[in-house]
Amino acid sequence: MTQLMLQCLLPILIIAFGIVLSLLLIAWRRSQTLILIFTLTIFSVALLASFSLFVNLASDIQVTTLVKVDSYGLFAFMLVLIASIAVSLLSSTWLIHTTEVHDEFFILLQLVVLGAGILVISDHYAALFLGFELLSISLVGLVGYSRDSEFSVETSFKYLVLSACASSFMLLGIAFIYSYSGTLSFTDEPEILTNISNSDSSVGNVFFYRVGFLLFMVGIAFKLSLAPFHLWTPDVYQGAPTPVTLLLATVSKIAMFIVLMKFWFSQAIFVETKSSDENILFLMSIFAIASMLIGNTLALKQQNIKRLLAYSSIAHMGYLLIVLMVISPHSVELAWQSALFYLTAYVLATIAIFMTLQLTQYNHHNTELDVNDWQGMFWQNRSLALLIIVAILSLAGIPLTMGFIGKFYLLNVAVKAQQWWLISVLIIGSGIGLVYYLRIIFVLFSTAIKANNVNEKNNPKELLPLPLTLTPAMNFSVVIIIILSVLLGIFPDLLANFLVKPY
Amino acid sequence: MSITLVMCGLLFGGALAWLLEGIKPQSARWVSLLTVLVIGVYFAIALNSTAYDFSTLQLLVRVAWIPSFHIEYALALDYLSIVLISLTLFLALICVLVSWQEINDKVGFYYFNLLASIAGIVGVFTAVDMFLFFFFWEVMLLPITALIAIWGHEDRHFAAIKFFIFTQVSSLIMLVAIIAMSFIHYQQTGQLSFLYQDWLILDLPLSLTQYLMLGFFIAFAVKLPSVPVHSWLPDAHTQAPTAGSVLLAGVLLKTGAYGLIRFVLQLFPQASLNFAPVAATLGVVSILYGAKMAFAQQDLKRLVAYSSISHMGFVMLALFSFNIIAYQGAILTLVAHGLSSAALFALAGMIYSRIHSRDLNNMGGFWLNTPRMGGFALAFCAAAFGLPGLANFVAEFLSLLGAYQRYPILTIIAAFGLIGSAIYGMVLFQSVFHGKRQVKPQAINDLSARELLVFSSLLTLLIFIGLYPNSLLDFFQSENIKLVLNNTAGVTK
Amino acid sequence: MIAIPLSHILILASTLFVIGFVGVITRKNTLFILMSLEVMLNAVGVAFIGAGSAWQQADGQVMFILILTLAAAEVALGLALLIQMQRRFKSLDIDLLSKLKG
Amino acid sequence: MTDNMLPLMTETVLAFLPFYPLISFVLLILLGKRLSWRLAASLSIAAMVLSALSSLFVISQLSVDIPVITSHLWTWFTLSLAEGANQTNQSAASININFYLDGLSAVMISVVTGVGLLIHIFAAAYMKADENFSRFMAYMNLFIVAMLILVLADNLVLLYLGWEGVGLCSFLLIGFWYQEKANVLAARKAFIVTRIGDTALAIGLFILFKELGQLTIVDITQNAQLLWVAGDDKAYWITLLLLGGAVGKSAQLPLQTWLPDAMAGPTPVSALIHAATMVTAGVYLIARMNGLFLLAPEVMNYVAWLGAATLLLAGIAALAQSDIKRVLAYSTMSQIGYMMLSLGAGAFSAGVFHLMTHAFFKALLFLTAGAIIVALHHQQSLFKMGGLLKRLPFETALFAVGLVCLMALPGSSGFFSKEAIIAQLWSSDTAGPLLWYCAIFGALLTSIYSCRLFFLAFMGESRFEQNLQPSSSKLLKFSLIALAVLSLIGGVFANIIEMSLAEVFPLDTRIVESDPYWLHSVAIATPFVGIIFSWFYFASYRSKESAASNKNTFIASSSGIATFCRQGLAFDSFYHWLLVKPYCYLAQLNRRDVFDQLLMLNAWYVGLCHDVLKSSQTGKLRWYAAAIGLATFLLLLVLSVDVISTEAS
Repeated sequence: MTQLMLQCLLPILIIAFGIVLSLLLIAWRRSQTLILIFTLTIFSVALLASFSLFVNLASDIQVTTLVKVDSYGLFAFMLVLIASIAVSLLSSTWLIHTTEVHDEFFILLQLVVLGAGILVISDHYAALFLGFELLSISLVGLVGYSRDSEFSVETSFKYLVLSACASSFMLLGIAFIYSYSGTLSFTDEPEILTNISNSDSSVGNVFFYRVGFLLFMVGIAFKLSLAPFHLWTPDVYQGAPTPVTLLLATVSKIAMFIVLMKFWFSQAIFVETKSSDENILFLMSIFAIASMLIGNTLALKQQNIKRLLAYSSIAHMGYLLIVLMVISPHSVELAWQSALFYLTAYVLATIAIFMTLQLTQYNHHNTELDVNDWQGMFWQNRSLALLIIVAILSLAGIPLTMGFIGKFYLLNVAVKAQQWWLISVLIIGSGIGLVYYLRIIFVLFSTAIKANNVNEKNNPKELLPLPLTLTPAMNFSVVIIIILSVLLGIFPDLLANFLVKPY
Repeated sequence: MSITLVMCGLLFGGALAWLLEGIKPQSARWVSLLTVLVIGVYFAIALNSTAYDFSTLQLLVRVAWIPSFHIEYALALDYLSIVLISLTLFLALICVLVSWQEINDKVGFYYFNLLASIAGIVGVFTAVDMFLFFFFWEVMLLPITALIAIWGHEDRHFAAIKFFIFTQVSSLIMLVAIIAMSFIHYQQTGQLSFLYQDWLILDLPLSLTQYLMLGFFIAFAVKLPSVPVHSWLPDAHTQAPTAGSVLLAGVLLKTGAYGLIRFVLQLFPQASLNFAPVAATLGVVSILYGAKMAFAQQDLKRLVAYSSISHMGFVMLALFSFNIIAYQGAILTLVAHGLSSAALFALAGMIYSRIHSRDLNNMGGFWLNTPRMGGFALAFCAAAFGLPGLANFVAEFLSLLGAYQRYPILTIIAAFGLIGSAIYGMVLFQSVFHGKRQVKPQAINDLSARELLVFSSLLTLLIFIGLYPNSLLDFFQSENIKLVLNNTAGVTK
Repeated sequence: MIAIPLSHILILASTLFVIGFVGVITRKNTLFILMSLEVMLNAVGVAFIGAGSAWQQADGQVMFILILTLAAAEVALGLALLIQMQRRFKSLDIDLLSKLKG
Repeated sequence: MTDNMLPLMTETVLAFLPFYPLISFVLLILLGKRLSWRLAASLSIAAMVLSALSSLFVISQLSVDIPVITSHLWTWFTLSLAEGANQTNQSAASININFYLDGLSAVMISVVTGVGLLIHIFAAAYMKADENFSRFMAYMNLFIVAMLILVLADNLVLLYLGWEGVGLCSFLLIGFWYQEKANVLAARKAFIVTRIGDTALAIGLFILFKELGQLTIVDITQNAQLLWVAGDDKAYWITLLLLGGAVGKSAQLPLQTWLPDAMAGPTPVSALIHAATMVTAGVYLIARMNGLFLLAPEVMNYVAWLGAATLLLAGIAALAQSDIKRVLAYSTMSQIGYMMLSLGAGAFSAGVFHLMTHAFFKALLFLTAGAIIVALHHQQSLFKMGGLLKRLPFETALFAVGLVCLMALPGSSGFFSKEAIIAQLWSSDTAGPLLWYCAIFGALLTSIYSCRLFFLAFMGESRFEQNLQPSSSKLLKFSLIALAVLSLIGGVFANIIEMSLAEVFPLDTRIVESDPYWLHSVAIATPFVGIIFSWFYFASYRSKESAASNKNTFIASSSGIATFCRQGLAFDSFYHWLLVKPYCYLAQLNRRDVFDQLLMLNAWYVGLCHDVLKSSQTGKLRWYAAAIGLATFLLLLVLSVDVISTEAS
């Protein structure tokens, strides 16, 4: 364990240390503000640490066999941290209004971040497994955090049981892969290639590898809520407190996707024959196509915003899978770049929408926010409405926003890999997606009263549940997100250059 | 000569109008009127004072934009784009004027959207970096969709979504083609490039270009629109506010034709030549089908919308005839249809503002009270069915005359569109202005001075171009067009 | 020692896994679901150990230990939720938890 | 004035000739109702006078030395040609706004401006009471503009401009009283039916241009005669299409149905547009393109046959009409049939001459009928008239003059022109004896329906009980008398016209076979036969006694044949069922746009998928878990199937 290695692990260590300190802090004094500030500090420090590491990182650094720190992972971790900061800020506004004990929330949050951190740098199934479970188990706690909610038990139970199921599938998959290859590391030269003299005839059967791969993907797909393992997503999204949903939608997805990419691009060497290669690619395209179509279709007529976002996230993960279709080694960098850019756009947009959701939800005093509850927001609260519009356009992949550039990257990858089927489905999916995205935007502009009751025009109160005032800080962050989304949408190189490895 | 300035000016004017809305709603109108006027004058002056020879594409700006993809901010002009931009700016003026009294709600934001879409359209007509082109192509949709969705009629959301999805899906297909082209450039030269001029010199294998051409073609055919992907248009036109319809019919459809001319035909000469029979047939089907559908409509705006489909069929047929006469006819059709359909939509808007209905059954006998409007309406209907002396006639005549050189049978079938257009033109004019007064006995006001200004300026242009089309055609007789056509003709030999 | 072929171990593990999984989807009682999950996890453990021994590495066993911890954590959470559920619904029927849908 | 100045001046006068009425039109439209009757009338008539004087002047400049006067206004547009696309090897063809005056157009402009002027004068008086008087006069002026452009055009595109322009004016004027549904429909029908012909004409132009690279009439004729021999396929198709245009405009079979309905317009309109000028545009077109038509003898033959068929059909239909204007309308059709027949027979100048005389007397007939109708409080039914001989002697006299010309009784202008036509039929290559018989039979029909009309309207007992309101306007009378004089003495123009047209039409080089000696006598005798026959056959119409006994018997016969004839041999309903109904049905059927529905089917389908998928979100945990297992199993199958197949190979 050299000093360099320790440096590389610094962001993770900060978080881990922060958790211990937080526990001590709670023991010392239970104060929500205090723990919030502390958590934010921890995250910010970790963010700074990872940023400086990111900037100074000269090459990939293998820290033991378990983890490998590279710039992509670090960038993803920064995204995770940004999302987590957003989550902590949002949860503070929510927690004030609940009767719960708040402090553990932040501990759990930090644990989630720690899990995500381990995931994004993991280079070994064991590390992956650890990070995965750290993430899942803490999330189970968070998902059902508001005990007074009628859905808390149901949500946590669903998440717990299904997530445990999924991890079992994944573990079995890892076991199969291990039995084929003889190593648990992603990057190590597999035993199968070095130690052929193994007496066991069944060892090295490629069928094991395939089954293992499939089972492994079940676990990952569950976490990424890829169709057909998406069924839990809307229920948990809806039942969980809004900040936790944001966590689910961003942190857990980023971490899982990054680890999937790491696994994928290192496992590619396992693939011996062209036919088996196509076999697994085919499996991945099934995931991608099913997700794009099913996600968008399910969102089509959905009224509940959280469920709608759940469905739309399914579709987005489907789009994102396209980057895995890269076969030629020199396109891998493009794939990473595309994935990270797309994820950034997705995270920014998701944060924006959940932020608005949390603010308006609190204003509404109910948890079930319908699309129609945002009616006419554009005329009431322009900055917030603009935020939603930019976010939605970004999700829909319309120019002027980051989402478009993200989609442009994906299409670049797809065209390069000549995945015409995926491209067609992506186009169809985007088309379907526009229906519900535009519906949300139009609702913001709509001035008609819900029941089309024109006579009650002189009663604006019924129409407008949201003349809500934002704190300056909120306003500031709203503007920042808007500017960021549009700026990076017009000058993507500001970010893209950043993503290219400096070495 | 700065096109960027034109676009920024429009955007700035729009933003100003939006800002002023809060202070004094009325000012938004004047600000946008002034903006369009100033920009128009600037454009005219700038054109006259440049030394460029616009008979070929002149690169005006070229700045690196997204270096990682070698995407550039590159704008260029030639006569085609100049004519279309002039049309756009002129119609922008018309749009501002027709919305003068129609829009009373959120005036500032309305004008912002209007001017922003104009700016986007100007961008489309000038961008030569294909990514930039696509960028503008998409961006111009947003404000137009907003116009439909916010200030439209009863079914506006549906129409706006339909409009957006049609164009978006088709343009994504184009985006794929664009990306593929840039990769081909990469394969051939070792560098990505989205620049149109770079693409022109690529040596493309035919097997590939067929598909690439189709990618572009679909996007433009949807925008044009051509049967069978036309069906967004009637809805969008019907539901849009008047200015929106004017904008859609007058300019937006032209971007499709522009794309066909500039990109499909010139980037993929051989492929489009192979595809030409299909495209020409689509054009003919559009002509006849549009005319037939127009006849069947009860909704005034829908009728005009379908007539646009019919007219754009002429463009499609003409463009894929690879003939200089037809090519001139197509360009002239763009201008003429821009003016005449804008006028008809403005007419529909004016009628709607008077009787709050678009249903032809609720109209009739308007001549009694509104002889002036009737006179103009007659002239514009006459333009729509191609009365000689008005611009549309020369346009259609040239299109068909040229098309006949290549597709005799198709052209003869297309000529039946002339009968169809007469039928719907008559139905349109007569059911509004002839017959007994259907509804309310109270008098309907005749044209106001503002409306008179709108109509007379449109009619003057229509007549001028109709009697002296050489004023436009002279720009399109120069060598570069011959070059284009030879380019395509050369492939045949 | 007659080596048991790896494939046999994996088949055994898979069978166990399927048994556990079938338990999860057929049992209505929440407690049994948790138990079935345990079965699934242990089946994975068998597979790991078998694979580890086939490759003559310790990795499989390490993984098994990690799985054990996971199982413990999961059961702890599960039981906590079970108590909640019992309090709120006075029942352990998992099908009661189907308010969120559509 | 020096000699050099004169041609220039002539050209200038020619250039401005059609545009005086345009100025008047613009002024009338702009000022509208603000103009008093007097001002509006004088404005429009003054414009006509200017045009008429100009045409007199330019015609007077035509001579054997100067057979053609042209006047270049500006270049309309230029058609660039691909190299080698045609046989004439030029690079571009200019389509100019050029006026071209030769003998033929001289005849036409003199008819248009002369008769037009008289009708304008009549109309000024006739429409005085109408509140939209100035609009009416404006349309009339506009019509004259279009018509003059039509006949003066030096190229076919400009001709087409005039051609469409007159169609539009016809539409406007038929629908002038726009509040009546019948008028509106008649206007629409007129426009659309003629538009069908116009389309054929347009297609003809396309072919012409492709083959010759020319649209200027003179060049076309020259090139065509250079390049093609008689019977050429291209010439056949081109002329056939031109003929299509002509039959539309001239209300010949099979596009004749619009004309009777067009009578819904004010009577001056019927006189000017639907009798004297516009409907003869088809005749003019064929005469103008004679060089081309001569290259297609088959089409000439069709022209003749179409003319003959229309002639007979219209004659028969006229026999059964009850509306005085409709009788005249069918009569117009039938007379134009004569002209067509004549053109088809190669007797171009005879046809054109008949065009002119017909313009005179048919205008007279219509205008007089108009005067009568006004006097009868807008009663148009013949069966409600009767005995007008005594009550309206002036009108009767004029009408009788018109009818005499129509029947071509010796001495009248109609006699000269019609005899000239009939005389040339027998020995024509493209016509022949059979058509001669048709023409004779047509003449017989003409005299019979003329007599029937006369008896019903003017003789017998008066069946119109109210007081008459004959107009006493001097303008009206002046124009009527002028037309009557022209009708009577029109025959004297025969030689002038023959001369002036000699340059335009090829000389008749046929060896005149010895026609049977009785031809002439039969032709001359025919109208008298008809008169005598009618005298007895329609005796009841003219006798006062029988009418007095049963007043109500004079209703239109409702027998099948009579109805059939009255409806113009049921062409209307035939077309209605053949074309209009299916088109409307198709339009109705597909109002929702089948393509749209197909596309929206996708939307519906996605919606359905949404519902299906949504039902999978049951909220039941055990189902979710089972779904994971199921999906895994299925994916496993997918994988293993593939594995097996690869292993097998």
